[in-house]
Amino acid sequence: MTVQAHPDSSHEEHHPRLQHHFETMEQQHEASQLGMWLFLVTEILFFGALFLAYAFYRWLYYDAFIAASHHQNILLGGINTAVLIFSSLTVAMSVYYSQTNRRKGLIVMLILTMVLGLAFLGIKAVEYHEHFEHHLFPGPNFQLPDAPGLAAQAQMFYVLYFFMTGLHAFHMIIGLGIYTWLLIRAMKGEFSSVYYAPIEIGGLYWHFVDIVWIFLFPMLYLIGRHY
Amino acid sequence: MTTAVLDPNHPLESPRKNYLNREYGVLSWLLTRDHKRIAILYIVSITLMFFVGGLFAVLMRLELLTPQGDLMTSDTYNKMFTLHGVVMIFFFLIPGIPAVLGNFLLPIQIGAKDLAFPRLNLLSWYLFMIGAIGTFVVVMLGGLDTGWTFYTPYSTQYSNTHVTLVTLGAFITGFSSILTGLNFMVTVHRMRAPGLTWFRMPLFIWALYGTSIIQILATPVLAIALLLLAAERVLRVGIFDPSIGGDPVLYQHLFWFYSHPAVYIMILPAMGVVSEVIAAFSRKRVFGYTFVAYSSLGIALLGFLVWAHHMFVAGISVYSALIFSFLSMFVAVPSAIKVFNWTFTLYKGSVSFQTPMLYALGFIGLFAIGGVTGLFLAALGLDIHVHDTYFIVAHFHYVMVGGVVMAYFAGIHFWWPKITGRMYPEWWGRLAALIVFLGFNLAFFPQFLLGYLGMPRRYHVYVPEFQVLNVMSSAGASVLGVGYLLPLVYFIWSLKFGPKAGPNPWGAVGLEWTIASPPPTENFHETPAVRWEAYDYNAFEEAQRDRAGTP
Amino acid sequence: MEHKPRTIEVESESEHMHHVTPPSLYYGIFAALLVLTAITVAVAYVDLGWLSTPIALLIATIKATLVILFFMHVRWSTHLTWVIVLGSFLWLGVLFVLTFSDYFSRGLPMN
Amino acid sequence: MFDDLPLFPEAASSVARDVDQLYWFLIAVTGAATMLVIVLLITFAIKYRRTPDNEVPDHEPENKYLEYAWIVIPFIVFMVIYVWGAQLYFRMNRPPDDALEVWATGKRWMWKFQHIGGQQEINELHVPLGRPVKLIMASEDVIHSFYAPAMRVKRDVLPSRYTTLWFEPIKAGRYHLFCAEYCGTEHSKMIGSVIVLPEPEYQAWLAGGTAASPLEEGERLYTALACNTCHAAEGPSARGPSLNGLFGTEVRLRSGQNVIADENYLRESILNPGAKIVAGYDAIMPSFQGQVDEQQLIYLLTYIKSLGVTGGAAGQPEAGSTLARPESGAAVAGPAARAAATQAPDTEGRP
Ligand code: HEA
Ligand code: HEA
Ligand code: HEC
Ligand code: CUA
Ligand SMILES: [Cu+2]
Repeated sequence: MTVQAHPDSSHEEHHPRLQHHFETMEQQHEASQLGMWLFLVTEILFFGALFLAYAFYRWLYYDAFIAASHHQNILLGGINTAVLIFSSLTVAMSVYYSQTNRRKGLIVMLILTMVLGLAFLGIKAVEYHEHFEHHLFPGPNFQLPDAPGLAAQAQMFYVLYFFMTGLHAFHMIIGLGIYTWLLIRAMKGEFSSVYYAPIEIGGLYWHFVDIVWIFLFPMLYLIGRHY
Repeated sequence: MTTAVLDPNHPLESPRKNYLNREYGVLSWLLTRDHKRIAILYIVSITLMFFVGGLFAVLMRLELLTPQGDLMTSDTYNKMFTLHGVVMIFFFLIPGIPAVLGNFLLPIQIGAKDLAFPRLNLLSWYLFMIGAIGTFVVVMLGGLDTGWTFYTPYSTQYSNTHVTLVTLGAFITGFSSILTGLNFMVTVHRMRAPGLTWFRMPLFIWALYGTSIIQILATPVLAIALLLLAAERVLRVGIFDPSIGGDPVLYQHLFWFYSHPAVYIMILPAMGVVSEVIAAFSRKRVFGYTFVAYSSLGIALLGFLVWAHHMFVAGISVYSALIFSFLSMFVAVPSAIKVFNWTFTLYKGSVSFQTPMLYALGFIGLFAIGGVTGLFLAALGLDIHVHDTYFIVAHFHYVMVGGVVMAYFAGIHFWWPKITGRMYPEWWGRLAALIVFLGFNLAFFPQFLLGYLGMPRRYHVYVPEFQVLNVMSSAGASVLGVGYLLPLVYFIWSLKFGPKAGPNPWGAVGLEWTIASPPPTENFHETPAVRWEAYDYNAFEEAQRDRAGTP
Repeated sequence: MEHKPRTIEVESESEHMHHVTPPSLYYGIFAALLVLTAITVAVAYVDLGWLSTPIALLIATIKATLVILFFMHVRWSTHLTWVIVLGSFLWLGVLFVLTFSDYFSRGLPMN
Repeated sequence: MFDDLPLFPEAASSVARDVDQLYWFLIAVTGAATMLVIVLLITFAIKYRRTPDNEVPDHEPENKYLEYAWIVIPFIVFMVIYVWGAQLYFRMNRPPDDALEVWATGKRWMWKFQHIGGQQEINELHVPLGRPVKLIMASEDVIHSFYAPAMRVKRDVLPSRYTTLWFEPIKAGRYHLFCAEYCGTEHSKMIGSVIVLPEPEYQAWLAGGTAASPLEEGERLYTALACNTCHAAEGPSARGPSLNGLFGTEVRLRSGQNVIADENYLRESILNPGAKIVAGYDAIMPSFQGQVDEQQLIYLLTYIKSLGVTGGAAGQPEAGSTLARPESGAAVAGPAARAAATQAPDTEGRP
């Protein structure tokens, strides 16, 4: 392994993955890591603005939001939370396996992650289907039979619900795309303990999407529901 | 512009290969990852956008010559100012200095071979172009009439123009902006040359760094606001819709959370350019370097705390207005720091008056006027009267046209020899600078008077007593237009006929002046070491002599 | 370029910047996250009055912090990463606080 | 020459002079600062222009004290500006208790005004000289903005709730009224006049013609829309809370919050009843969104505000403003009745 050479020596042999404008692998790795973090900053504010809208309307239309959230399926939401947490574990392990040069482990973890991601989307689709059946999709057909007086503002809840979970699901789909690409490269054996930045920053992205859900779950399913 | 450069029959007679003549063919440009070539791509597209936006302005000013609104229908006029605003802001001024000058210079000024993510950089340009082309398509399809602010519920429920398309275009362009900022920030953090500590960096880099912070933190909020808007328009129900209890003012909060900081996305790089130019043409370190550097960060961060000063009469709470007005006063302080420090840079300097310097001096004066009128607006009791009148229009053209565009011109003239290897004709340059300055003031000073008199903005017809001032303004705009066309002509002329420029035509300090004009593709043959403080003329000259002496 | 498994110790010597987190820690965090999820669901069925929302959000914040610190390795990252992470949440806070400064003070008396 | 080139707007309201004072102050202070900068720039530029013996100047050390000076001094100036502007704004946002209330509705592209005595006007607003006027405004469609430059007042008119604005005319005459928030095709033609009349002429104008009194209209609507089936006009009823004496009091909501029952609360209760539920009641009230327009809302609100006021309103927290209403109403009750048969006043304004 070339890494055995002194790491901060600039005379290090050129790794094939070192781009021309960087001096060392170290510098390249740090740059992509920093880049990903900055991207996540934009994501935080992206979702954050939606959270603001949610917080605002929830504060304004408290009763309606409570009534609306009673139509959420805690079981499915809870399972999905567990699924995502599990996928975060596999992602973390994929970083570990690439750091320790264990290709098989890496590939297994990447596949597991994708399977879990798909499971999440599947369950989400079931939930969406339920909502459509119950006329909870915002628009002219929206109904809230148990509290018709609250229907208008409950619709606000569902606009936010579909927007937030939809955007989240969209991020999952992008994540699946990224993981497919990582998987292909991993199978080609491109990653090693010297070069695993793509695995790591892909992982950062996935964890972030997971964190968004960690907040969405209580906000959209749980709070204020006590039976 | 590129064609002349590209033309294989007229290569720039540079002794060596440089980034311009290294490869030929359209694809070598469209697929390039060289930050310098990407900068050229931006120059071309942004210049185009500027003249398109300018064309809309000219048509508006023609219409406003008479009070009756007889040149075009009111719908057409409404589309004019909307497209003028959208094109100028999202497609010219926000990308302007960072994407052109920043792209070209940032890696060179910090001694790097390229930006950290060259492919991302190219992607930014493509995203920008997608947004721009989308906007052109909208123009073809019949335009947009919401004003550049897209206020709901007009934009979501009433306008029957192509709001969805434009918001999506602006959304995509927003990502271009985010990625540029991200790229710059990583580059500054991770790729500075040895010896280039933070407080040895040129002030332009500080300014771009501040700009990047804003781009990263603010743009996503606009993105989400526009997405919500588009969704509401498509689904016909959304979170700003009053009929389900939505609050249109919430949209304004989200919009201005971005759009106020966005005005600093425009002005900060401009201030960076001016710092460079003032230093170069006074042959002096910028007075109070550290204060100027920190004030860039100060503007970037404080700029986030003032957004609701655009909403003083929109129905926000009185107490909230008090807070935002208070914070608006804070954000003016770092600007004041800069203005005074630039002024004192001239003190005991060695001042020469080439074109870039003329623009820079013009910038300081006009920005000061534009800036202090910002204080008028931030003063609550007064804003009630002047909000949404031509006073606002005058204020923001003073800071944006008198400020940012002036600085953009200063920068383009300053670095033109570096970018193209050619000098522009100095005499014409000075003449154009003079025309621009005079035309500008004639065009926009009367608007302050109009505004205080009470002429609302976005008015197609107006009451007759405002006519004289409007005619003055239109006359000024024509002069201004001539002033802008001149550089276009002589820059293109200079590509072929301009005298060749040496590596350091102005005798300025900075890494970009140590390499050939135009620079080679890899910028530096070997990583430079920086041994001088920013703008330290003596140490810089010594270092250059050393380098020449030890081949 | 043989990819042989190595021990963590050897790795952390050669790659001094990059921390390799032992899997046991990952498993621990995973378990903690699941437990916290269970708690937050359970708490949702108890009437805690006005406390229910803060508690749910507190648990979510703890979970997010665990993910950020350990799964995302911020615990072992540079100061710059800390600044970026904290800064972004701070800025989100600015958005919230100043926007609500409008809405919360709408009804205040003007005397 | 001076006739077609006005340089300063007329000052026709009590705050106009104060606004202008602030304006002149700002011009003086910022003008001085800007002039200082420009003069220094020009002086330095000429004095230290490049000469052969001044090619590269000496290194000039930084001067901390100078830096602090131009941080602190402008800041102090800014704070003065802030305090001045804030005080003015505060005053301009607090209508006097005895202000004459006028309802205003923005609609693409016209202004409608509803006087308390029943007079309606379009694109013209008649107000008495020397008496504070308070506009309660809402929009039927998009956001508009009521702007009377001579009064130095402006306020956005929203589709989602009422906003208010007040001014006290001090000079009789006819002044511009503009819509200052872009609202579509004819935004620039959504203009009109504010006409300030001395009290006698104003009274005469009031007598000139009127529609039905808003109070009566409101009462009629209240029964027509069957509000009274749930909210009996007198005393409590089983299904909905009594609205007697409601206006201006504090209402306790089911969510535990307390809100003041002002115009916006009443409006929301009718259009979006689910938004705020009164403690002890269920959300059974249907929404009247789309069934009542802005004009009818004005009638309903006028009626609801009057409920319970007649019998001993002295104890009400908003006594000042509630008492003012019957007074001004009384002043026009006669003429209103007299002119009931005459034409609607819309004919005055353009359609
Ligand atoms: C480049 C763009 C730019 C810049 C830099 C600024 C700078 C500032 N702007 Fe401006 N502004 C706009 C672009 C910009 N603005 C635009 C586009 C709009 C309209 C948007 C729309 O509605 O379409 C707008 C509107 C706008 C409003 C809303 C008005 C309204 O709609 O009612 C306000 C209100 O506070 C405001 C304030 C300020 C302030 C306080 C600054 C400060 O940052 C200025 C600070 C600078 C100085 C103060 C000058 C230098 C200092 C000195 C010379 C020191 C000496 C001075 C003294 C001691 C007094 N601006
Ligand atoms: C970067 C920003 C920028 C720039 C550079 C400009 C430049 C100019 N603007 Fe712009 N303006 C805005 C940003 C900008 N503006 C914004 C954001 C608004 C608000 C929009 C809204 O309300 O939504 C606005 C609104 C606005 C109005 C108010 C409209 C209204 O409210 O009704 C007016 C009116 O005079 C105006 C005039 C001008 C003029 C005369 C120029 C001049 O400086 C332009 C000079 C340039 C030229 C004259 C081009 C030269 C070219 C030719 C002459 C030939 C063209 C020919 C070919 C293409 C072949 N602008
Ligand atoms: C089906 C019965 C019903 C009808 C019809 C009805 N309301 Fe109500 N209204 C209620 C109930 C129940 C409440 C209390 C719960 C709530 O706030 O929604 C209420 C609350 C109100 C309130 C707030 C009262 C308070 O004490 O704060 C107002 C104002 C109001 N209604 C006005 C009207 C008007 C005006 C109409 C007719 C246009 C009307 N209502 C028609 C049932 C009704
Ligand atoms: Cu109504 Cu503009
Ligand atoms: Cu602003």
